[in-house]
Amino acid sequence: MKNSGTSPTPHPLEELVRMDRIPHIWCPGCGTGSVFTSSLSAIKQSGIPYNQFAMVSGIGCSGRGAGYINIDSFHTTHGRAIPFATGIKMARPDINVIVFSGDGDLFAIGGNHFIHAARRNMDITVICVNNLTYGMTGGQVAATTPFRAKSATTAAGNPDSPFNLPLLAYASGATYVARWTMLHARDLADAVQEAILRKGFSFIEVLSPCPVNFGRRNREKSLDTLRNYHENTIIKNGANPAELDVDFGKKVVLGKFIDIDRPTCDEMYRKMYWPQPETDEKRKTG
Amino acid sequence: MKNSGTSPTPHPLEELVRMDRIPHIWCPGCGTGSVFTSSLSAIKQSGIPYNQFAMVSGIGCSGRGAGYINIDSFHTTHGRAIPFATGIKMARPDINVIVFSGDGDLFAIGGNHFIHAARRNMDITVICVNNLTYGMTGGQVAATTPFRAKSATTAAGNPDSPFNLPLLAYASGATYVARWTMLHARDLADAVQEAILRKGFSFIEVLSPCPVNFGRRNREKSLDTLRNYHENTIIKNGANPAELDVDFGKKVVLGKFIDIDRPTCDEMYRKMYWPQPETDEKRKTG
Amino acid sequence: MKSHVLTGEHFINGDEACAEGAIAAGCKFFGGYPITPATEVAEQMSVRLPQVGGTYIQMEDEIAAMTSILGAAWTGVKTMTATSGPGFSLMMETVGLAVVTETPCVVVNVQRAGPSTGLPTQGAQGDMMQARWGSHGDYEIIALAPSSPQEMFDLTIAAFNLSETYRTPVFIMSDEIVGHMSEKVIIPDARTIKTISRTKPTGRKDRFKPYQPGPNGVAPMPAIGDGYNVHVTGLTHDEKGYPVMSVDTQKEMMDRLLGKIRNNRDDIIMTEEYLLDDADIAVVSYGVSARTAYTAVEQARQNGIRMGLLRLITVWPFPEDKIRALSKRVKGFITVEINMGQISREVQRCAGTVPSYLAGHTGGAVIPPDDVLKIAKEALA
Amino acid sequence: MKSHVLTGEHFINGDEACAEGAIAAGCKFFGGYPITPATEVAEQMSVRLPQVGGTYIQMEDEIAAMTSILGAAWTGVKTMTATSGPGFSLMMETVGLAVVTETPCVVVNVQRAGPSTGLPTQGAQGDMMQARWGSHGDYEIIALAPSSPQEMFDLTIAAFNLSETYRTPVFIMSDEIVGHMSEKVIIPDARTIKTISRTKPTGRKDRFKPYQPGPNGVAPMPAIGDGYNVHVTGLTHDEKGYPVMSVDTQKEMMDRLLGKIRNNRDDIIMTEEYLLDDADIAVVSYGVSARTAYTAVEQARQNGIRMGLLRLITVWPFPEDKIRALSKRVKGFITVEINMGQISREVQRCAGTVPSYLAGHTGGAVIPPDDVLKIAKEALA
Amino acid sequence: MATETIKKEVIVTGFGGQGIVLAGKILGMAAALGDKKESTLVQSYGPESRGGACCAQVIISDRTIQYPYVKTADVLVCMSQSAYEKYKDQVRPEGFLITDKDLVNPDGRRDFLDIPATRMAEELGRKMMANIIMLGFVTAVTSLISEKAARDAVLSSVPKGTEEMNLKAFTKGHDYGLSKLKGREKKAAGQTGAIA
Amino acid sequence: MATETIKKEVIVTGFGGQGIVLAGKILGMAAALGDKKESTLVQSYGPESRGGACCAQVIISDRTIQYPYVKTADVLVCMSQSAYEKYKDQVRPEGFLITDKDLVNPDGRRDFLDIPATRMAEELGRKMMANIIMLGFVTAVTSLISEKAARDAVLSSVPKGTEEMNLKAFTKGHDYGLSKLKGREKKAAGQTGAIA
Amino acid sequence: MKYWRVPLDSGEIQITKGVVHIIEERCKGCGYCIEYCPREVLAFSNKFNAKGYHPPLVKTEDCLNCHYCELLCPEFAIFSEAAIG
Amino acid sequence: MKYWRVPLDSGEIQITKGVVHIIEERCKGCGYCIEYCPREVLAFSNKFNAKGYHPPLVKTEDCLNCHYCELLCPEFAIFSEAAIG
Ligand SMILES: Cc1ncc(C[n+]2csc(CCOP(=O)(O)OP(=O)(O)O)c2C)c(N)n1
Ligand SMILES: Cc1ncc(C[n+]2csc(CCOP(=O)(O)OP(=O)(O)O)c2C)c(N)n1
Ligand code: SF4
Ligand code: SF4
Ligand code: SF4
Ligand code: SF4
Ligand code: SF4
Ligand code: SF4
Ligand SMILES: [Mg+2]
Ligand SMILES: [Mg+2]
Repeated sequence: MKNSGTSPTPHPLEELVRMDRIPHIWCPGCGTGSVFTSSLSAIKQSGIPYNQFAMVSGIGCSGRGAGYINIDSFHTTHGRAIPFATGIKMARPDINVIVFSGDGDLFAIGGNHFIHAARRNMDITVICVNNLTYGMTGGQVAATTPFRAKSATTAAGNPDSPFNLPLLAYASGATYVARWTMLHARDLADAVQEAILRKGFSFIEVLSPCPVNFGRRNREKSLDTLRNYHENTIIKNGANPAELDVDFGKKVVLGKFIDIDRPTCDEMYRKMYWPQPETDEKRKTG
Repeated sequence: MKNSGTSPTPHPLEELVRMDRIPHIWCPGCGTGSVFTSSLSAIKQSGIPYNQFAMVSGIGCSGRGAGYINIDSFHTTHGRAIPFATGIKMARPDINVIVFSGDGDLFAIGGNHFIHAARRNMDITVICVNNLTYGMTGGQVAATTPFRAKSATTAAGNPDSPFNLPLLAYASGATYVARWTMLHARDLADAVQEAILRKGFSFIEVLSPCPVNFGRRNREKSLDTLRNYHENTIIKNGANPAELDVDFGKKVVLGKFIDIDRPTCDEMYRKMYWPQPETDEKRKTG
Repeated sequence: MKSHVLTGEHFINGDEACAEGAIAAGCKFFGGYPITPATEVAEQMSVRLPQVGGTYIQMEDEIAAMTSILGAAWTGVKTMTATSGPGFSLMMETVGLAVVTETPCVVVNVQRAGPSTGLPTQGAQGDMMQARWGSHGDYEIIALAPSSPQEMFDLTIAAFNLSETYRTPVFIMSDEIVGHMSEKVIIPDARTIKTISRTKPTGRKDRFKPYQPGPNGVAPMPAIGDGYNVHVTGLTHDEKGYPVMSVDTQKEMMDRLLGKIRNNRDDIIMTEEYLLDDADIAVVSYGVSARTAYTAVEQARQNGIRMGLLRLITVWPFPEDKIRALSKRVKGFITVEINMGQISREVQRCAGTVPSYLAGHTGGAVIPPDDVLKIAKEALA
Repeated sequence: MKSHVLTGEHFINGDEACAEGAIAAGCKFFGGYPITPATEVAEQMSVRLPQVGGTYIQMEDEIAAMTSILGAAWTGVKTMTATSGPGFSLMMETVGLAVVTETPCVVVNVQRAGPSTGLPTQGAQGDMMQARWGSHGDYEIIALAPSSPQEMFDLTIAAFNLSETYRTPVFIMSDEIVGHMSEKVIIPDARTIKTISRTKPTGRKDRFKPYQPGPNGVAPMPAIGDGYNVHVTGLTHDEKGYPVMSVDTQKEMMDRLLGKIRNNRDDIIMTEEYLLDDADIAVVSYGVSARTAYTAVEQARQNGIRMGLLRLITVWPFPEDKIRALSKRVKGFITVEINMGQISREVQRCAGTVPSYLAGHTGGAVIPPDDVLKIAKEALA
Repeated sequence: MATETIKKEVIVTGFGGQGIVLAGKILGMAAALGDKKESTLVQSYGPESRGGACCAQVIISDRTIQYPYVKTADVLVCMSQSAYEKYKDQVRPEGFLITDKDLVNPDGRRDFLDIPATRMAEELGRKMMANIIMLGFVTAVTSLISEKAARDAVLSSVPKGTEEMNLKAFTKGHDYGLSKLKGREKKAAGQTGAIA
Repeated sequence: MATETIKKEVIVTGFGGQGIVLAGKILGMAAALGDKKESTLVQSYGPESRGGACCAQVIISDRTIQYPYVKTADVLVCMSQSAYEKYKDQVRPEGFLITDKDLVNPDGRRDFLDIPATRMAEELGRKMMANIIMLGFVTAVTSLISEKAARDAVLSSVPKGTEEMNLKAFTKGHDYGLSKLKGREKKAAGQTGAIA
Repeated sequence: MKYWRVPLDSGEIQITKGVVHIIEERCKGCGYCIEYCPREVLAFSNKFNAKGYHPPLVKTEDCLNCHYCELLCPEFAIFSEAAIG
Repeated sequence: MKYWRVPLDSGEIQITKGVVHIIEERCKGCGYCIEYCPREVLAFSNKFNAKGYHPPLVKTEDCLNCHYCELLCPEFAIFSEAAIG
């Protein structure tokens, strides 16, 4: 007999999942679940106690992430995960704050918060599930939708060009910038872990299929998308951020692009504004 | 007798100024008036009829610009000059739309609109009066305030780092990016004229003193600031956008950094969505 | 030139009908941002506008969407956006700018159950007071409430006409149920559709004052490029459009702004009455809830209860006089609405000592007619 | 540890007093964005917070400012922001999130004359209805209206206490005049200042439900890091905090949210009465206008008119019962407020057939006492 | 049935992604545009794009329909077990229950008509046309809408390029329905084929 | 003046940037904290940071002040011509008008007291201390606040490091006021020096 | 092509022998685990789960406990453990 | 240092003779024109304008009509024209 298909022990990530909310809402073939799994795995591997984490999401399919992780988790308003996370971080610098949200959430309505948090080097980890569209509302054009791609509001193709997200992150001041696809599950988990363990604003873009609302309109089944991720990507750590456009016609560059040291917002604030040692004490009781 | 100090002919820009609103609200030594004058001069020199222009401002001292120019001009809400300009441009692509506003307006509350308009290569000219602070509300810290500089809300100095605006513009997709100071009045006028005459999203950052609310707190009289503009700047056209931090400790780099061709948002939209020649006709009567 | 109005009978949902109404009204610009359950308005406009030489642009958020339609409106075209609760909240600052700059535009709110993210796919009528009071400061607003896809079509045209007539933003306060409900929608021949466009100025350009009211209290409105060199500001301004920071100018401006709505209430307010003449109970309702109310009235009559319906097609400005008049002859008011008491408070305000009841709930579904009947029976007991 | 409360007598303006009140109440986090005439609250907090081990952060806009204080509130600290009309409008979506997630926080609106940019340096009370209805969907809110710098101090403490007691955002609806007015402010000894902090949960962590109400209808609130693994969402949620897209859950949640305010009105509502017992005319007012009203009452009495004052310290929830009770014995109500009729509509709603007048105007200055007297004379004529 | 107004109420229900709303839409459209009756369609669905519960309610009448919701249906169409469980009591005693044979396992407490619509669609190579097959079936076994109206409505509702395939699917379902009816008629002669 | 409550109303007015509000604030503070009276200060100003019209209104009383605005002042202090033009009629007949000698040219229709405060400040090398000089003058020539209260209020209102300089400015204004009063007393013996 | 992950991981992941567990009711049948298992251990089964999907089955004993399916699966429906012995 | 603009402009701007006009009532006395005139044509006057500022006066006839003061002045208070003759 082959190895059993049914499970005697629980899935190793169950301790980190609100199992009473599974199945999640993500469609069959949706990559969000994969990105989420890699992220949980990184949290587990980091060895940091779970109550020293908080996850914050905005609104969107990916934004449901916060609803499934079994740590303190916040499903906020559309686009506002980062300022919510900023509030947490500045009030409790010892908490590891992870933002898990979508491209629409973080870069359409939420773009301003992103660039400002990066500028301040806010010590949070931002994981962006980039499925090139607004999945949840049915696949309208996003700031990440490729030029000429079809969407629910660009029937004749997207007339605009998308952001190069790593470049934008870098230009805004992010001190850690990486891009993976959900297929690069282990690299992704490693990147998330690295981002958690370091200080500073860390941004990880994760390409991920939305077969239902993006793939369908662009004649791409989810396994086609994954094939793209496999065949038409190339890993170039330290690549020039200016050369990171997502264009599967050429190769899409993956890897860790930026990893620099710069004082974080909370560090500098404490340094410049809490000269008295006693205040650190106070904060704890505060 | 010396040349007369009183004026027999009107000031040559008066045709472009709502003279019934002069004196303007800008303080003695405020650079906004200088930036404004250079901009008007560029409009005049462009040779384009004045009714083919629209100026849009947000809220702030610089945002009052739209209130003084004698063309169709719009003083909108804080941070929203660019989406207002976008509406004008997309509905009337033949109008030259100039956004004249402040660093706080364009890059604090309005940052998201800026990066998206740049991404789309919206065919507008954005002139940012960067006085390193929120002048109008009394000099609070802005996203452009230098690290450690004093402000009304950072008595012990700014703990955060400012944006490198040309880099941000470039990373977002701007196709023309330049930086001058108000002292470089002629270069500035030339840049504005060039930006008006070309197609695409053009961004001109103009360093400008706010002696009252920034200078005062940082022990800098307006003539000190101008001396800085003179002595501690260096013109490097085509400089690497990543090396354009504003730090008068080192030299601040001025010049035209980016000037590339890329289809504009309205061009692409018409190309992809108005295949029928008749629609162009319709638009005119519409 | 061939008409782009889709004359004929269609079986479409309210959102789509709204978009067709906009096209029929001559809308040429839509600034959108997707949100359930209003997304279909944007999607339909993204397809239809290019066909009529118009422009659809999806902005980066609702604030930008709302702002873009103001900019576009000043080029002389009719403009629109559509959203739901969360986006409506975000638009509120810009709504104030639209009011104060007297910029015509139409804003559709396909309401879902709030507050906050709430029940995104389920209907409610919880933003009715927000429509009136959601932006800071005093102002008057026009808001229409369609009860069917056909009315989504008809009232969208009416909204554009009111907006152009009064140079003011007009809200279409729909709801998820009407927005997603499909019914037969009859689109008439384009030539029979009455559309109104803003008055353009005619006099000397150098003496023109963009806020000097015409006979109906509304100033003619030039377009960008017409050579009037207008200045437009959200600051308190005089008739020239120039900012003047004085209490007197504020009063002049506000009197004009409030007056053009208040003094034209008769033209703006649309209501429909059903069996009200002999009614003991006046049911007041609007939007999808009016369908409940209508059914309840029929059932009540079958039960021997003299109930009648006042359906508000225009919700804002609120038809105070109608309620005041009714309060002289009915024994009670029941407001049927999917919220915890919003328009019912207005009814109460105007009802004097006549009791005013609410048939409402917290949202996510329509009010069942039985609820109304039950309240009526109690009221008359 | 030395107290950081500045016990003693100060001559400071309302904005500064508000900041001192926040410090005295134990506020430890302020997310700010400058706007006239509220900027001084932020400026003062930027200086004072580091002195008490707190954090001031200036966010990129008001939406971010408001959102940041919610995030910070969930770390267990007391948080605050301050703004004026335009920023208040922008905060409205997030206010809904605060309400629904039951996140305590204090939002100060130092009102200026709107709508839109309006008269930025001049006072008004035009955002009162917005405070109640500005976010989409149904909700209840608490709003206090200070009439002096001393009350800016006192009511800021009260606002924090109410906010912590009821796990809800509380608004301080001030105005430019009170915000920029300087008067003597007495700050008592820290030990005599009553401050309330949210109840923390105690039971088993694995069985904890963050929205299971305690005796006063309010659930205990854990902090991030306490190990309760809470999930917090703006979607309709059950007591566990989990999203449940159902009409029943919506009703349960809303009943709890509305109930905790409605059922505790007696605890929340603060009013002050002056010469009301024998009054023919009840003047209703709040904030700076109450000072006009008070003066008018004195002048009226000198003129032999029996006028009394009901000053609303709590404006929301509105003290309906008080007005209803008064309507049984007065001949008329005059609401004094710097707007075109906001709270006066609420008075009218509860006044039955007793006439309700407005002594108001379009903003930019206080109401002169004479205006009130004139109306009173007309009302009694 | 002999009320003054003829009013038929239908519930179509299943998972998100099965085309439930489209089926309802075609039903309503056929009634309104083809058969010149009044009809309304309302829908309810969850936040999920796929797999959540989904329900379309159609009322067909010869006079204006005000209240658009169905309390108890004349026809209940179930395309998933969970939908069946949820709605099975919302059908009139004299009404009809129609199910996808492979996806729904009725509890047997009442009569029903079934069709393996999903399996038939898979056989056609178009799993997502199960709804159209079901529609053909419903058209055949009920008197809700006329066949011509139904076909016209299918034509104008499906994406360009897929018309033919969809009509084929419709026919499959319709044929299946007709033969099913025949079988029934045989079983219980005297009952009219049109069941609602 | 013999009303039951003693109430003094003051208007200080000039350009933005002249420190008008600070002068008002010190006045109010001196009354409230030093002289233990009730006082209120309200301000009005425009959007300009510099050069716009600016006005501070102070009421000093021995009982609670409700309505905080001044209709007609007991003391009107004008530091610019435009402010003078705007407010010149808002002073009581028996009240006093005080001006900056170089910046205001009164129309002569009433008596006034003036001091070249700006010029004196320029002489001190601190143009922005004209307001404090004016305050010293006002303290000397009116009975609004006591000198000690005024000096204490100056001390706690001005930026750290500038206390001494400001006190010096105050003294200059105060001395000027005292000598001015003396001159007046000589001219019109019998009138008390304290004018409001 | 199926083995593309192996070179990347082989340095890091010790080649051990594993047993893969499938929690069938959670599976939504995306096929990712099947397609990308470096050892082609998995295949679609014929059975339907309650949601109507075909969960994978284990067709060979070659699982090397690389956990890749575990990380990739969007549904927490599959994971591997070291084989005992 | 005063002449720093000259090299930059000298290529473009024809060296002509100019006359500079000052609209004194508009001046807010920032001194920019005075400080940065490449020919040091200007100086502060002693008189006050109505706003209380000292407008510049023309102290030499060296104006080369470079328009720089015109562009730099924030107040539209100064401009140059070609000298006639
Ligand atoms: C203020 C506001 N505007 C719009 C929406 C509607 N909305 C919900 S999710 C979403 C887009 C989400 O896109 P993305 O972040 O890319 O997530 P995805 O669904 O693609 O994972 C939008 C526009 C909303 N909830 N709130
Ligand atoms: C929504 C909103 N928030 C805040 C303000 C207050 N405000 C007015 S101007 C301004 C800052 C302007 O800064 P900037 O754009 O740099 O212009 P500057 O005054 O420095 O020229 C702010 C915050 C406002 N008017 N509206
Ligand atoms: S709609 Fe797209 S993004 Fe959303 S769950 Fe489905 S596949 Fe994923
Ligand atoms: S405050 Fe600053 S920016 Fe504003 S006008 Fe004065 S100097 Fe210029
Ligand atoms: S762990 Fe999973 S992916 Fe790796 S070999 Fe075993 S079955 Fe394949
Ligand atoms: S990856 Fe998970 S959901 Fe997909 S087929 Fe394998 S077990 Fe099923
Ligand atoms: S134009 Fe002006 S700057 Fe140039 S030389 Fe003449 S005075 Fe000097
Ligand atoms: S630049 Fe203009 S404002 Fe400044 S001193 Fe010269 S003329 Fe006066
Ligand atoms: Mg997305
Ligand atoms: Mg600025």
